[in-house]
Amino acid sequence: MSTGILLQLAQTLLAILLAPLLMGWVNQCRAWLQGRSAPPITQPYRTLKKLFHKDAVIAHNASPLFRFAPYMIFACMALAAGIVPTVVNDLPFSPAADVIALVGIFALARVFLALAAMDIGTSFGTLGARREMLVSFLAEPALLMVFFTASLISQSTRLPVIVDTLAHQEFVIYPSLAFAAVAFWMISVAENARIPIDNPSTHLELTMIHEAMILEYSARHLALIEWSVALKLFTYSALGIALFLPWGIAAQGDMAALPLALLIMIAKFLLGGALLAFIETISAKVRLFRAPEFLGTAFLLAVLGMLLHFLLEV
Amino acid sequence: MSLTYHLQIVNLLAALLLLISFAMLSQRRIAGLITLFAWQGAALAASTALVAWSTGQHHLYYSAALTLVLKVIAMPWYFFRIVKKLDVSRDVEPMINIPTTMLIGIVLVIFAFNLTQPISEMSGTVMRSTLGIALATVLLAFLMMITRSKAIPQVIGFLAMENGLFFAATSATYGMPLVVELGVALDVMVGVFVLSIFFFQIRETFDSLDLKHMEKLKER
Amino acid sequence: MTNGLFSYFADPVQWAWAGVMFWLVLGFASLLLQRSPHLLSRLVFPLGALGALFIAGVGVAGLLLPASAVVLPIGLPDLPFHLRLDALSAFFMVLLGGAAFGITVYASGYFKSMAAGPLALLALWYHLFLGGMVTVLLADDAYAFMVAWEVMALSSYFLVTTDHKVPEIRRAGFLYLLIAHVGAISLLLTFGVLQGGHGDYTFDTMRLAEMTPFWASVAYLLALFGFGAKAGMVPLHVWLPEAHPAAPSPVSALMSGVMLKTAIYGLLRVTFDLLNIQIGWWGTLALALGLITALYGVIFAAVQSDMKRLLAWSSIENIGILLAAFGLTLIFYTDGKGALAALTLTALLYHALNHAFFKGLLFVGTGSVLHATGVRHMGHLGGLMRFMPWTAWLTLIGALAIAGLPPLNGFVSEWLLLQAFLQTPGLTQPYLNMVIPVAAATVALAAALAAYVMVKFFGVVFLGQPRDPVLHEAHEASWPERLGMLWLAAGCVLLGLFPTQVIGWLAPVVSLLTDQSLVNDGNWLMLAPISAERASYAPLIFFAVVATVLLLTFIWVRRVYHGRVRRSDPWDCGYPEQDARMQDSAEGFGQPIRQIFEVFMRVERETPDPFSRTPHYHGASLDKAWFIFYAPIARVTNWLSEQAGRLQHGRIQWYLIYSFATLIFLLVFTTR
Amino acid sequence: MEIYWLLGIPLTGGIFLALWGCRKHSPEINTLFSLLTLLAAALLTHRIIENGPMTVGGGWFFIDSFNVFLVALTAFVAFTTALFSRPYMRIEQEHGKLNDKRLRLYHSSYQIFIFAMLLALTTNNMGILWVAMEAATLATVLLVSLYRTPASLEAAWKYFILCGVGIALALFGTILLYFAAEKVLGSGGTALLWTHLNGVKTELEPTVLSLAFVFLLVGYGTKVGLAPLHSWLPDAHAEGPTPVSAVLSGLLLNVALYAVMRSKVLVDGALGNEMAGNLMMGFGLLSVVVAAFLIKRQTDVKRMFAYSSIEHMGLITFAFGMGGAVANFAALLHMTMHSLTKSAIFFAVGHATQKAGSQLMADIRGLIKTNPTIGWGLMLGTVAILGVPPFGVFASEFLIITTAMHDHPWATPFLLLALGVAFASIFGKVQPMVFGETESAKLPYQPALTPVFLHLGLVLMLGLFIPPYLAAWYRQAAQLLGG
Repeated sequence: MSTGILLQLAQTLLAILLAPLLMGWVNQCRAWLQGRSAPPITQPYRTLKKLFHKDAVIAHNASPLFRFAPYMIFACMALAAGIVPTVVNDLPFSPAADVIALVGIFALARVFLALAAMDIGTSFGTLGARREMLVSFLAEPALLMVFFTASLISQSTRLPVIVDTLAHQEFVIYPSLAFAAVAFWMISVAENARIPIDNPSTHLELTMIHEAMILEYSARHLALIEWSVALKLFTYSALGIALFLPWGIAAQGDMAALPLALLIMIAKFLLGGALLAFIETISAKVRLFRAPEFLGTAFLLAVLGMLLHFLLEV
Repeated sequence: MSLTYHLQIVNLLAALLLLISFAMLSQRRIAGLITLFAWQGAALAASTALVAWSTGQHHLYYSAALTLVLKVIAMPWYFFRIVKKLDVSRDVEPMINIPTTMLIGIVLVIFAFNLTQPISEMSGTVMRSTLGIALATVLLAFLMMITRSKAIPQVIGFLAMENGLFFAATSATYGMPLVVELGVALDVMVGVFVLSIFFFQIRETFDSLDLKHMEKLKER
Repeated sequence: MTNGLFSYFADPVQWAWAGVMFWLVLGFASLLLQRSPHLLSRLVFPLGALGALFIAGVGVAGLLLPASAVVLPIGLPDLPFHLRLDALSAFFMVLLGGAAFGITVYASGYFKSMAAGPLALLALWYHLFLGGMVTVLLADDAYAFMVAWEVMALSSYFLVTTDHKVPEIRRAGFLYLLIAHVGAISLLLTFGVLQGGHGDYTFDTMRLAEMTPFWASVAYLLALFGFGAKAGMVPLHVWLPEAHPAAPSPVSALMSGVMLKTAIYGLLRVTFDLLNIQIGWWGTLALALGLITALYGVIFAAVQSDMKRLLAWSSIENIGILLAAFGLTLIFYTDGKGALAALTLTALLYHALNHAFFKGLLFVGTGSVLHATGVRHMGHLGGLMRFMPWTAWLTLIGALAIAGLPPLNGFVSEWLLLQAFLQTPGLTQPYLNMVIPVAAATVALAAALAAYVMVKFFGVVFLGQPRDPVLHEAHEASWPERLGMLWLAAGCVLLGLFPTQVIGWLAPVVSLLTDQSLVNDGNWLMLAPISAERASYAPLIFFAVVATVLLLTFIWVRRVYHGRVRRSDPWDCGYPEQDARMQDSAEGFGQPIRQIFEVFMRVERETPDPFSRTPHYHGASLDKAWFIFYAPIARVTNWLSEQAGRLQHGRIQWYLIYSFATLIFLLVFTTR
Repeated sequence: MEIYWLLGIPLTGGIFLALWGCRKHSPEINTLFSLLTLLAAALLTHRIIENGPMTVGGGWFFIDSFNVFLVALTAFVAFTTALFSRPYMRIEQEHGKLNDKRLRLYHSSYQIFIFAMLLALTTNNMGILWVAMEAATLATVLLVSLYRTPASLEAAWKYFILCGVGIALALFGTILLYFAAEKVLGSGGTALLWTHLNGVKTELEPTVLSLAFVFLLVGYGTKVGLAPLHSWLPDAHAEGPTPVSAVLSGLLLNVALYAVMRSKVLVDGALGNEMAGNLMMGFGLLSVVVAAFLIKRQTDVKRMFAYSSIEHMGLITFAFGMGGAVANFAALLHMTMHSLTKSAIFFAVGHATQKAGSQLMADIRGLIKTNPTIGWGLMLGTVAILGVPPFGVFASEFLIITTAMHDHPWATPFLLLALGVAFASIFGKVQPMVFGETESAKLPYQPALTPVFLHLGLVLMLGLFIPPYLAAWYRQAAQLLGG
């Protein structure tokens, strides 16, 4: 148990620390693919450092909620990162929250971000909040459906069990999971404010969603938010890996597999990041009003996957 | 043997009653109507008296007398007075024209006879078809009330109806218990009295006894 | 072990009745106190609150003790009032008492400023309302039930029309009472079917009555109609968004939070207790209706711009979720899956309890806003968090809870419900296997939309800049109001953090209805309804982790870096002038939803022409159900009454013809 | 003995008031006589409670549990109405709508009317019953036209003619009854005595009795106000003075229905089939539905409540038609509740209209502001008559509807429809009268509200608790009617 706790803490810390690195890696790949000279992979860390050292500038009418939100969001993301098995599978926290609770955590963070965005009462803040909620109210159930498909297969909503079934039972091909995977991809793109739904690297008023919400933040608050964004990306990637290519995650309690698992994990992340960058590069941002259609498709695919499960796999 | 004579006479009177009802149905003038009403009363009284004599139901004599006094003398006279006072001489064209009314009347008579046929079969009294005739008279009077569009004819129709009932009571059942008959007579008398008050009220409010003035109360 | 503690409650049902009597006495006493408004607000309402607490206590006792019954000397000659307190009634009494306590405490502060005369009447109706609801829960025969049911409706009608000077409020009250009455008649018919004949209306005989499936279904459908009308099931919901906002806020809180649950109670009572056969398609029907209701309600909640209407619509959504849970319970139950039925029923009861607390909290929160600003339209509110922090933070808890966010209570019941949906592979009918996960998707969608709605509600009302200068004078809620809200908020938090204990208390109810109770496979802080392997949720750990991380981060940031803060104007991409009118209006925030779901609505827009000096925009999204279901009914009724009116056209000859025709017809008819 | 008091007091009262003329105190005297009548009724009731049904005066009068409670009810409502009419008619006189002559007429015929109804209730002779019914009509005709306005005259005329015709048909029915009876009982006085008839009802000739019942039903049904024979009722109730409307709605209809029921018992006995019951159910249902839809178009408040009387009479007739212990019990209960509630409503409405100087509902607004007691009286009365508990009307409707659902499910959709429409129409029209703003002044005088709240209090009490002896009556009566 104590080792369990240690592993848990270790993995969580690892996730928190490595998350900006993944962000940096994705940006680097993007730059390469777009033929730009890439920023160093550690760029995100520098940004965070810089931000933490600055003085916070806050609007006059900011309420305590505004200053409380970043910490809350960060905490939520940390918990999420702690729950998703990345290296090891046996985590004491994981009983605390299964996949449904995981969706709940993301929702909690999102709601706080949106509220904070509305707090100052600027035109962009509210606009961003509205768009974020618009994206989420379709993405959230879709994500839930993806999870449902997985948990219907594995008879459980607990991630460790799911990973166990998928990785350590004999290998079966699940068509439903294919649909779920596509849906999951679209969802995570939307949730992490990437192209084609949102573009993290612009401040074009008319198109931005995520950036519009955090316009008023600065210094350490901004840093925390940026960090939790990175963390969110990391968590989603970890989720995708855990659900769709879980092989290599160390099974419950065999320490021997750990180093290998670590390596495999890093490889997966590198691949995943590159893939994300690639897709982002080749695709163009859709108009905002198309976003619901995009996510509706994701929702449909997820539900379809679940139905397929009932048709083919039961 | 004599019974048959009475029987025939009563039947004759019954037929007369029916005939008069038809006549009333076709009568346009109010004065004529009142006269006919008086005659009907007379026929009724006669038949009642005859039944009383033939069956020895003595209390029927009273009702015969009552009929004579009320329906042959008092009321017609009273109506004539009212008509004179309020000078309402002619009735307007009835709601349904006379021939149609007659046809309907005939249908009604047949219906009434059919209806009372099974009952008359078992009737223990001397009369067989009188009940049918009584019912026919009632229905014809009803029809008349429907077709007339002035107050007085309607009331006369009402009283003619009463006549039919009386005839039923006397001829078909040898008369109701006396108390009842007295009560009925009292009611009729009071009714006529109330009516006459009405005539004057209506007259002074609408200065006419035409019922078409009295169609204000309705759902709009 | 707690049995010993409550053993000196000789007979809970009598205590409950005593509580009701206490309320009635209080109500009529308040009529005598007309002269002194202070006593009314400072004495009567707190006493009423104590009564509520007492009722809640009795409910707890009823959960722990065996069912007890009593027969009162009032009622019909052959049918005195039968009262009975079993686990089901007891649970709903806990719900009622718990929510009503907070709301009534709040009310004692809320009605301070009211004139004496109206206040006395209001106090009377208020306590009659409470008493009526408890009696509904206690009633054990049809007559007592109906009397209590209608007393509840009538008193709440008079509460809704407290401010009867306003025509809209009168209209709302009328609509409410009308639909309530029609529903009540259909309940009468239900009992007519259930009764054993020869005028025996006690529930005991109904329980014994043997029914053919046909008549049982008739009874069920009538009950579904009657209770659905009270609960606000689509399409019988039209009164709800009118009536709940019209009432004074504590009353809205009671109606939304508690009264709607009495309908759910009745549905459970009739379906699982009185009817002794259940049929599968009943469940499917209820499930479908529930899902439609939930989605419909939340969509319309998203496009409202009046804060109380928004909450009312969200109540419809929650009722929909409850109905769906009810349907699913029926499906599992009729399929012989007792354990799963128990799970779903637990979710249902849990959600009912939660809704009582957070909806009550939100409604009283809007009440304080209304008092402070006198504005109900969200387009004129905003930025109140700075003027009334207590109200704001407490309402935030309610908002997060109703949005189904962990670790608050709303999430627990949703979690349980979704778990239940995931268990469908156990079902025997294949088509249900497939349909039900899709239903789960709908529930998830509704939940996500609820989050949208709550962000809109809280953000527009409490955050941002005040949209109206008068808001700067907004004052914080009075102490009794704060206490009431505090109680309800505490309920939301505790119900969220200790689900295992709550489920333990629900066990007797569940086993009463489904002959099975939910076994918690986890330990005291881990909720694992089916098995720890399948699913688990430990809100305490969850909360602890979030809290620690939050604290650690905070301390770390403060320690390692300086905490300097500079205040300035908002940046907002450097736009020069900032104006409160530049924020999203309530309509604006709902616009995307309206765009997506326009099919359900009749949208009325008047957009300003580009050259007008004083541009004015007005947009309203009307409920299409009204035009689809109710307008035709009204038209048909009018037409019929016109036809009937023609009978009565004043000519006496025609009247005579009627009599004549009737006579002839009958003569022909009888002699044949 | 009490029976003679019961009948003698109102008769003498009528004659006395006619001769005494309209002095200063005639309203009080009117009230006094009504009070005495009530006392006599109370004594009689007590007697009946003591030693059961009895025939008095050589079998001319017959009191059993069925009519004794109607007697008590009639006497009671007559008394409260007299109480109400005292200030009400005074005001009417001050407004110059009435002169002394008419007030004298009013008072004397009020007493006569009461006498006629009591006679109809207590007599044992079907013939006398008819006579009394006719007398009641005649007594009220002139009351309806008391104001001598064109409208009131028209109403009175229609009332007279239609009810006259109806009652004439009833007489024919009675004759047929006698015709059938004399074969069994022999001709003479006893052949029309209900007790005797009831004794031999199984031997009576079925064909004749079925024919007789049609005439009796159409005849007395006209006075009950069953659709489609109801046309006179709204006019008569709306145009007469409010106290008269109250007694017409509250009492006369009951008496007429009583007559129908007396004959139904005989016919059921003779035919041994459901014919009578089915006819009554049909009429009742039709009346309920038609009345409900007619209520919807009313603008005149008294007219509206007149239609509501038709609706409730239809409901009662329907219940009697269903027969059986529960239904009859419910119907009797509903008779009581309806007359108490409806008269109370008319009292409240009377004051309201008097204040507004108009019977149009559009002219009556915000009563609760101008006179809270009247406002609440009207509101609660309306709620009660609409069958909302805890008022007693609900108790009977509860029994009726549930029984209907159990025994005759086909009828319930109509009931549901009609009750819903009636509720919507009446409540939707009353609500703005009671609630809302108004600029009209307060009522200048103290209205007689004791009757209103006395009645409503009774109705409320009976909704929650029916005294055992009352219940016992109802049960016996229900038995008597073939329960």
